[in-house]
Amino acid sequence: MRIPCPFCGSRDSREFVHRGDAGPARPADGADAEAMFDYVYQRANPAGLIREHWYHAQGCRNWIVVERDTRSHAVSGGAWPGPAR
Amino acid sequence: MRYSIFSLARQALHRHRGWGPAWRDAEPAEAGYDVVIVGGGGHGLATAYYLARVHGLTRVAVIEKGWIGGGNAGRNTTIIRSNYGLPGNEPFYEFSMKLWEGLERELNYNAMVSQRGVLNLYHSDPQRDAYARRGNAMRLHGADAELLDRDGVRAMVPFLDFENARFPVQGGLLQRRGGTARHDAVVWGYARAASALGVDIIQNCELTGFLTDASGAVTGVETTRGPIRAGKVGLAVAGNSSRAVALAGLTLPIESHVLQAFVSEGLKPVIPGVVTFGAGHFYISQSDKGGLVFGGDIDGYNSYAQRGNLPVVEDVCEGGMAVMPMIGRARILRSWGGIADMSMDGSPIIDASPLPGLWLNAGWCYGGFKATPASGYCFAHLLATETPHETATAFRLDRFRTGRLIDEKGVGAQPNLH
Amino acid sequence: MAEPLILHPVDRPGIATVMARKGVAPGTLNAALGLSLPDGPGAAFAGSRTAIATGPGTWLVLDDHAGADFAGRLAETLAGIAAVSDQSGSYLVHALSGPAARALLQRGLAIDLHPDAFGPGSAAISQIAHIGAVLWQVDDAPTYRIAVWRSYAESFRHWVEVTAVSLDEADQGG
Amino acid sequence: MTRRATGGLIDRATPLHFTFDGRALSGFAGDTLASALVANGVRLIGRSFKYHRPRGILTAGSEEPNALVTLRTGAAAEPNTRATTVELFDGLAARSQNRWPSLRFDALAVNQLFAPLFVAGFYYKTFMWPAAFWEKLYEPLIRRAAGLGALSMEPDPDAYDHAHAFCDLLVIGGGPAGLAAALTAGRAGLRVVLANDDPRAGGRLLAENAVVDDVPGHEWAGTAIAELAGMANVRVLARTAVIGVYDGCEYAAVERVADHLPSPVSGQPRQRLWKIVATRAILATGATERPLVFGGNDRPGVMTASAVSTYVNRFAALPGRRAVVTTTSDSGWQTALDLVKAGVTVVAIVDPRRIAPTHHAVTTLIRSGTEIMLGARISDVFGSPVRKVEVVKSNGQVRRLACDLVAMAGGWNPAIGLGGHLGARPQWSAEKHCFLLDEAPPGLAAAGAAAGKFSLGKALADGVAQAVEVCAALGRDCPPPHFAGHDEPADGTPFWHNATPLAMRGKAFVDFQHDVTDSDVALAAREGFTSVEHMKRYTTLGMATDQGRLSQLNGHALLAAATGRAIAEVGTILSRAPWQPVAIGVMAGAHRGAHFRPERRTAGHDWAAEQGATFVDAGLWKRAQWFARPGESDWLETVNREVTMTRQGVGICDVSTLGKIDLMGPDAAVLLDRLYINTMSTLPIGKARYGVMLREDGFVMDDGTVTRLGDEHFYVTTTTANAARVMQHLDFARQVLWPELDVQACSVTENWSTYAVAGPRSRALLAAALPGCDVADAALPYMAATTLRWNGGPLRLARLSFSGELAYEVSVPAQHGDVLVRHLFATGRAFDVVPYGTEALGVMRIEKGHPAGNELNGTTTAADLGLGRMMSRKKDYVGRTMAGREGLTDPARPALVGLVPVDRTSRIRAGGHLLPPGAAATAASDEGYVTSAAYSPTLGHPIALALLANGPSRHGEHVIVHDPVRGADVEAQVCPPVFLDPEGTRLRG
Repeated sequence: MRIPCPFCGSRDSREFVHRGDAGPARPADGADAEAMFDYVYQRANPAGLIREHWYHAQGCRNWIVVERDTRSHAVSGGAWPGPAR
Repeated sequence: MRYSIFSLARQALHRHRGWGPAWRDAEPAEAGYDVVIVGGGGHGLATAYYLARVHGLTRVAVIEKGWIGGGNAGRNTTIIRSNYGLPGNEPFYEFSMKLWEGLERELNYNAMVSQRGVLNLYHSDPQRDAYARRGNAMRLHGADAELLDRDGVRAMVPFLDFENARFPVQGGLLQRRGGTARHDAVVWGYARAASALGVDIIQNCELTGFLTDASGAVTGVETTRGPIRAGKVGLAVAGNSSRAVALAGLTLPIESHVLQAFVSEGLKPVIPGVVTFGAGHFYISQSDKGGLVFGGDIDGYNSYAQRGNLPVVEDVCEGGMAVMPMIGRARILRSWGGIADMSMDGSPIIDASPLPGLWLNAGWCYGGFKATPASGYCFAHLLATETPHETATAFRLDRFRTGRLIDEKGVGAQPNLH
Repeated sequence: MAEPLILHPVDRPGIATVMARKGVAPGTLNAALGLSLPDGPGAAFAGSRTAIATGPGTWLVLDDHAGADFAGRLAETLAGIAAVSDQSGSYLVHALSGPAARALLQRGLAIDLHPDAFGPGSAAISQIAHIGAVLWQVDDAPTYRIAVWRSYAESFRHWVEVTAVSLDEADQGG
Repeated sequence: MTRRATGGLIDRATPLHFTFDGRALSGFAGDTLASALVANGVRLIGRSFKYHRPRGILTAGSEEPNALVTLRTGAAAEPNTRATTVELFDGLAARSQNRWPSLRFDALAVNQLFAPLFVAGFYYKTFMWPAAFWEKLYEPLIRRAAGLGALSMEPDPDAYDHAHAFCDLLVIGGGPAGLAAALTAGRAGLRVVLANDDPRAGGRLLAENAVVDDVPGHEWAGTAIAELAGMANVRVLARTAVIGVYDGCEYAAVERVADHLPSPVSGQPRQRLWKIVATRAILATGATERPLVFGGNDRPGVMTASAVSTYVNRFAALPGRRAVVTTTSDSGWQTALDLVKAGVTVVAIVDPRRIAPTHHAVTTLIRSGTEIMLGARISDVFGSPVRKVEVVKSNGQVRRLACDLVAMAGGWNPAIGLGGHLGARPQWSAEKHCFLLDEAPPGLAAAGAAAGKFSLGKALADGVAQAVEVCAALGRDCPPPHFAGHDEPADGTPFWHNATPLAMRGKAFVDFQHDVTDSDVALAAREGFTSVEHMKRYTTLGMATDQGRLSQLNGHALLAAATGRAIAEVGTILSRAPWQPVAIGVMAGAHRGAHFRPERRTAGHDWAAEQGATFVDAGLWKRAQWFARPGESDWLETVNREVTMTRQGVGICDVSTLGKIDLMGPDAAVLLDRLYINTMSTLPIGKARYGVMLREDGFVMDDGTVTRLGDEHFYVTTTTANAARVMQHLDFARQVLWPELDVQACSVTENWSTYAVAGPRSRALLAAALPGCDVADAALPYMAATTLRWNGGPLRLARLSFSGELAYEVSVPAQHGDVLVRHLFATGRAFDVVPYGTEALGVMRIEKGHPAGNELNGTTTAADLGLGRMMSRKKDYVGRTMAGREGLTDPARPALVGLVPVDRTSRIRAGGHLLPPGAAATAASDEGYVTSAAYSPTLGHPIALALLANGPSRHGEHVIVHDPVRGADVEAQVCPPVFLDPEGTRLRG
């Protein structure tokens, strides 16, 4: 599998660490335990498109967001997390 | 017809024309069922069998989207063991081991349960101590465990790389009662025995939704073969747990990951039992047909594709060559991938769901095969009595909320690390 | 005919990681560094100095003739616009050149080194034989420079030696 | 000898000698082992899997199920090697397998007598009583009888390597379609890789008397491959089989670098794994001929027709003198013609079709005396090797024909296995009577026979067309070349089964290697195994080394017939990687033995080695474990000495492997406060603080120190084991969680060589070693840090203590690490300094009750480790909320305590469980476990750290350390985890 790193370009997936669902945002300071429970444990696991965090550990050491189809492994895009830098 | 050498011989005289189907290929019953189990794998069929045999429930159906045993039950490396360290896990897996030990007589089906031992190699002092801790826990739970030193390992598996290894073998944790079982036979054996007790096995019947009543309680399933009413619905769909509960609007603390496995061409017997490498990702056994059956780590990304990628193939083979370089000229014949429902602490869930009428058997990660008998037994117990079986009390869904986790590896809520 | 493969360590007295402060454009650093920093993956050369882009807003800056405390002096120069970490001890830099250099690297590197895809001034951070490596191309010989973490240097050298022996005629042309 | 006097693509000038089962034989360069055996008249090659039936050569390709041999000898022995794929080399030694005592007389052939019992799935129905007999009797018997070849049990003596390639177009297969495609794309300037399994390009052109562009096909192929080899933009990989398709257009291919040689050239690998990333790929793997299912179809002397043609034409080897050809496809007639031309008597051609093809072969065959039997079929074969066949003619008349060769042509299966690797199911083509790729992996398209274009002319044209399409897609101008090939008749009508009643004939095999017969398929269907997957698993059909390439479709057609379904409805089974069996060694490549993983060495490694250090693995790092001195009897004596000398004088330990991170920027302090449970923003410049960070789920992730080097510069250390994980966590925090923070971070683990200098005389040593540096307590108190110049670079000095002694950590850039350690020891000689290793380090930290790896095991909370007080209540930090869950705050959780054996001579071992005295050794009594244990030379007795339920409230109580896997129980007293100097007077000294 090739992962499109927004900085390094298309790279072998073995350079990356996968973290999973990039959807949920960490609850703000003071949020209740239930919100944090959802953030930590209730992560999306769709059969289809998912936006997920990958870490280019053996490359530019950046976290990126990759859009991928979990049924076909087809990767449709790599981007920086959050607002554009 | 009862299976035995005598019936086999009798049939041989008649060119085996007398054998009927091993199980009835049933149609959904209009009247519905007391319990519908979703998932015709080992766990689902075992659940149905024990519902019928132990609890006397015979209005039971198992629905399967494809052919029974086509998911993880037919895509694993057939290892059975009860070498767990934590009190939430060990009684359950030891119960499973005891059920394996009597399974063939119970089912009248030879599932080739073969207790040739499971040996986990260790390569460092801390790893030795961790295995000692685990072995001691196993002994406290009545299971067998032995801690071997290097010489003890050498006596068992002299062909390991003891001289030139990057991470030399120091010893191993051995469970002699561990071993393998013929995975397909387990499925067929449970199917045949359940069918004989009146359970309906309905293949090519995919879950598409849930029937609910006004209160939101689940009263049956929608399927590709129409609605089927049920007093209770039990899910035993392994890697597809998240997809199944999503039909009811639920989310589980589970991610689906692909685990690859490999088999070599047939070879004369060399590997005595199961051997796992402790300084890399590699485990191996040898089937009765002679194939080296081996695997390693999960690919590490969410997947429903039932196949993996090259990095893991290389990683597994590197592990194999590191620990037993005499397999270098053996050829890989075939690989496959199964979808493991990796839970957030690496341990399973056998519990009620938040929806009345819907019950869960999920989160088996990549170790569900060895659990098959006890998983069926305990899920049947839960479905029939609505109380957890005594060996499965820790497998609660709410443990992620309460923090009463069962994390054998201690890696936390990152499923691909378990 | 040129030697098919030459590998030698490069003495690099000065190596530092330069990380732009948030919101600081790469060009802002050019004057202070005395070279034009690549804004994407790549290498820039100026005199004794080389800058390799290792990520957005991050460069590995090497200087053949840096005096003592290269990183400390860079930090002063770049105060307020970039953070600087001394990496003089972190890397051993190897020069690899010759017609077979490309073939050798492709034994371990999953990055396309074909001249159409990777030429002088190209750079990449990747791994070779389980060893993290920063690699850039210097000229068309081709000559590559490869920086690996110091602790891995023995294993890297071993891999290069074993692999170099395994090269065959088809590999000589790169 | 059955070698033809002339012809063939063998080099008669290069004779080669080889042995089969010890018998000396000879062949020529260009032969395969199989062709050489054919040429030597060897017809019995192996024994089958279950019935141990005698078997010969069935095919001429990698799909061969019968002619499996053990190639080479000693450690280089390769079991299950297909004789059809082995290039002959001088000195080759091959042995038959799965037979005892000899190939000709195999004792286990007795299994055939039990064949009525040994039907599909028989073992599921028996061997259940008595229970203990399975492992003791039945299973060992089955295991011994099963398997095929045997491993040598010696380490693989050869090397393997890996290589990467990138291209616009990967052409898989060097037959006519593949060559046409590669030429087209190569001339258009695309970067092309052509992977050809065969050592020689041409595919079917080598086996057939075909003509392309008015020259013999093999000559055309030779010219084509020479042209390709001359193109700078084309890489030709001969002897290279593509074995897997993976995501991202990645293809795995295995090049057999040295398999055709007696042994690899020195330094060269035996095989190489190519990992090819190809924008597009053309699957030009041709087609595999189907056997026909009739009684005795497995007997030595029965071959596929295409194999017969291959042996006759390519290798000039005659597999028989009197042949019967049975065919359902036009190509079988061509084989008959090839035989006649080679001087073989073709007794009859038996074609179940009622109309002869419009083939130029027909007249020649009639003229040569061949009996044309249309509408007929073979019902049985006799002899081993073949002596005669029984034919049922269209009028029902039964004829027996004497012959020594049966060529069978059952039609063609496109070799599309690779196309299914990403999960796409092939679709049945009613027109072509085969499965074809409907959808293929992204970027891949089939061409030629693999796409059902079976005639030579169509295959060549299709290769061009597919390459033109690729060029167009990649924006490359491409004038399509034309390669002229004959469109020979290529029709066929499948004839799946000769339904002669079983009683009238011998077994009819569907899967040859696994001995699956037509009646096994029927039995499986009767027993309800009607899914193709169930049938495969129940009968083992398609699980042999050809992965069903020969057997599957015949089996599925039989299943369809037995269950009254169409083949399209029954479907087929997906091929899975590897497409051909591939050695485990080549997939592992160079990373084996001592080089399984790289080694990491600290800058002080060589110095430590000179001091006689024993090294231990810590992840990839090599760390000095201890430094034995002459006369010391065991490691414990050494470690005790190192501890004692450090505690009484001064010792130095290399701690360079700790993870180190530079954290800089205006918001660095803010970030640290969010990552650590305690507050770091209040840390003054020049001061260090111990810190603990949690995972977001509330459990401890790691611990370490944070030193503030400047207002906006912090230096963070982690444990050796967690260095990478913490860096990743920190990057996640600053890049994903709080990207608004202005923080820069990078790992400097490698940059700093760090030595712990510990013991009461450490200050004096450093004062001497670093003249001009004020190391007095007032200038550098406990937890203070400073930077000075040394040896032309920076030197960081921090007053930190893991040992509990007055201690410092001295760091310099790693290029000076070796110099520094030598300097410290040279200076330290006057202070009787001792080097100490990780073992002594561990003893001292246990004496001080510091948690380390065994306690930071991912299941402990800060409170479990006695660090609950550090958890700030004034700020949010990662893990705070989840750490408040009831399961993590339960006071009954096992928490850190010390243990001392009641009998001070008893040893406590880590991993022992804790039970109340007198309690039964059951899980119900389990109260915790020992995490770390050591002998304390300082205290003169063993000590241990443990996690014990309600531990902190139980100091003074006794527990039993239960360790049945290693020995007897030990009674121990619970105590605080800090065994030494709990007030910290020493470290503040």
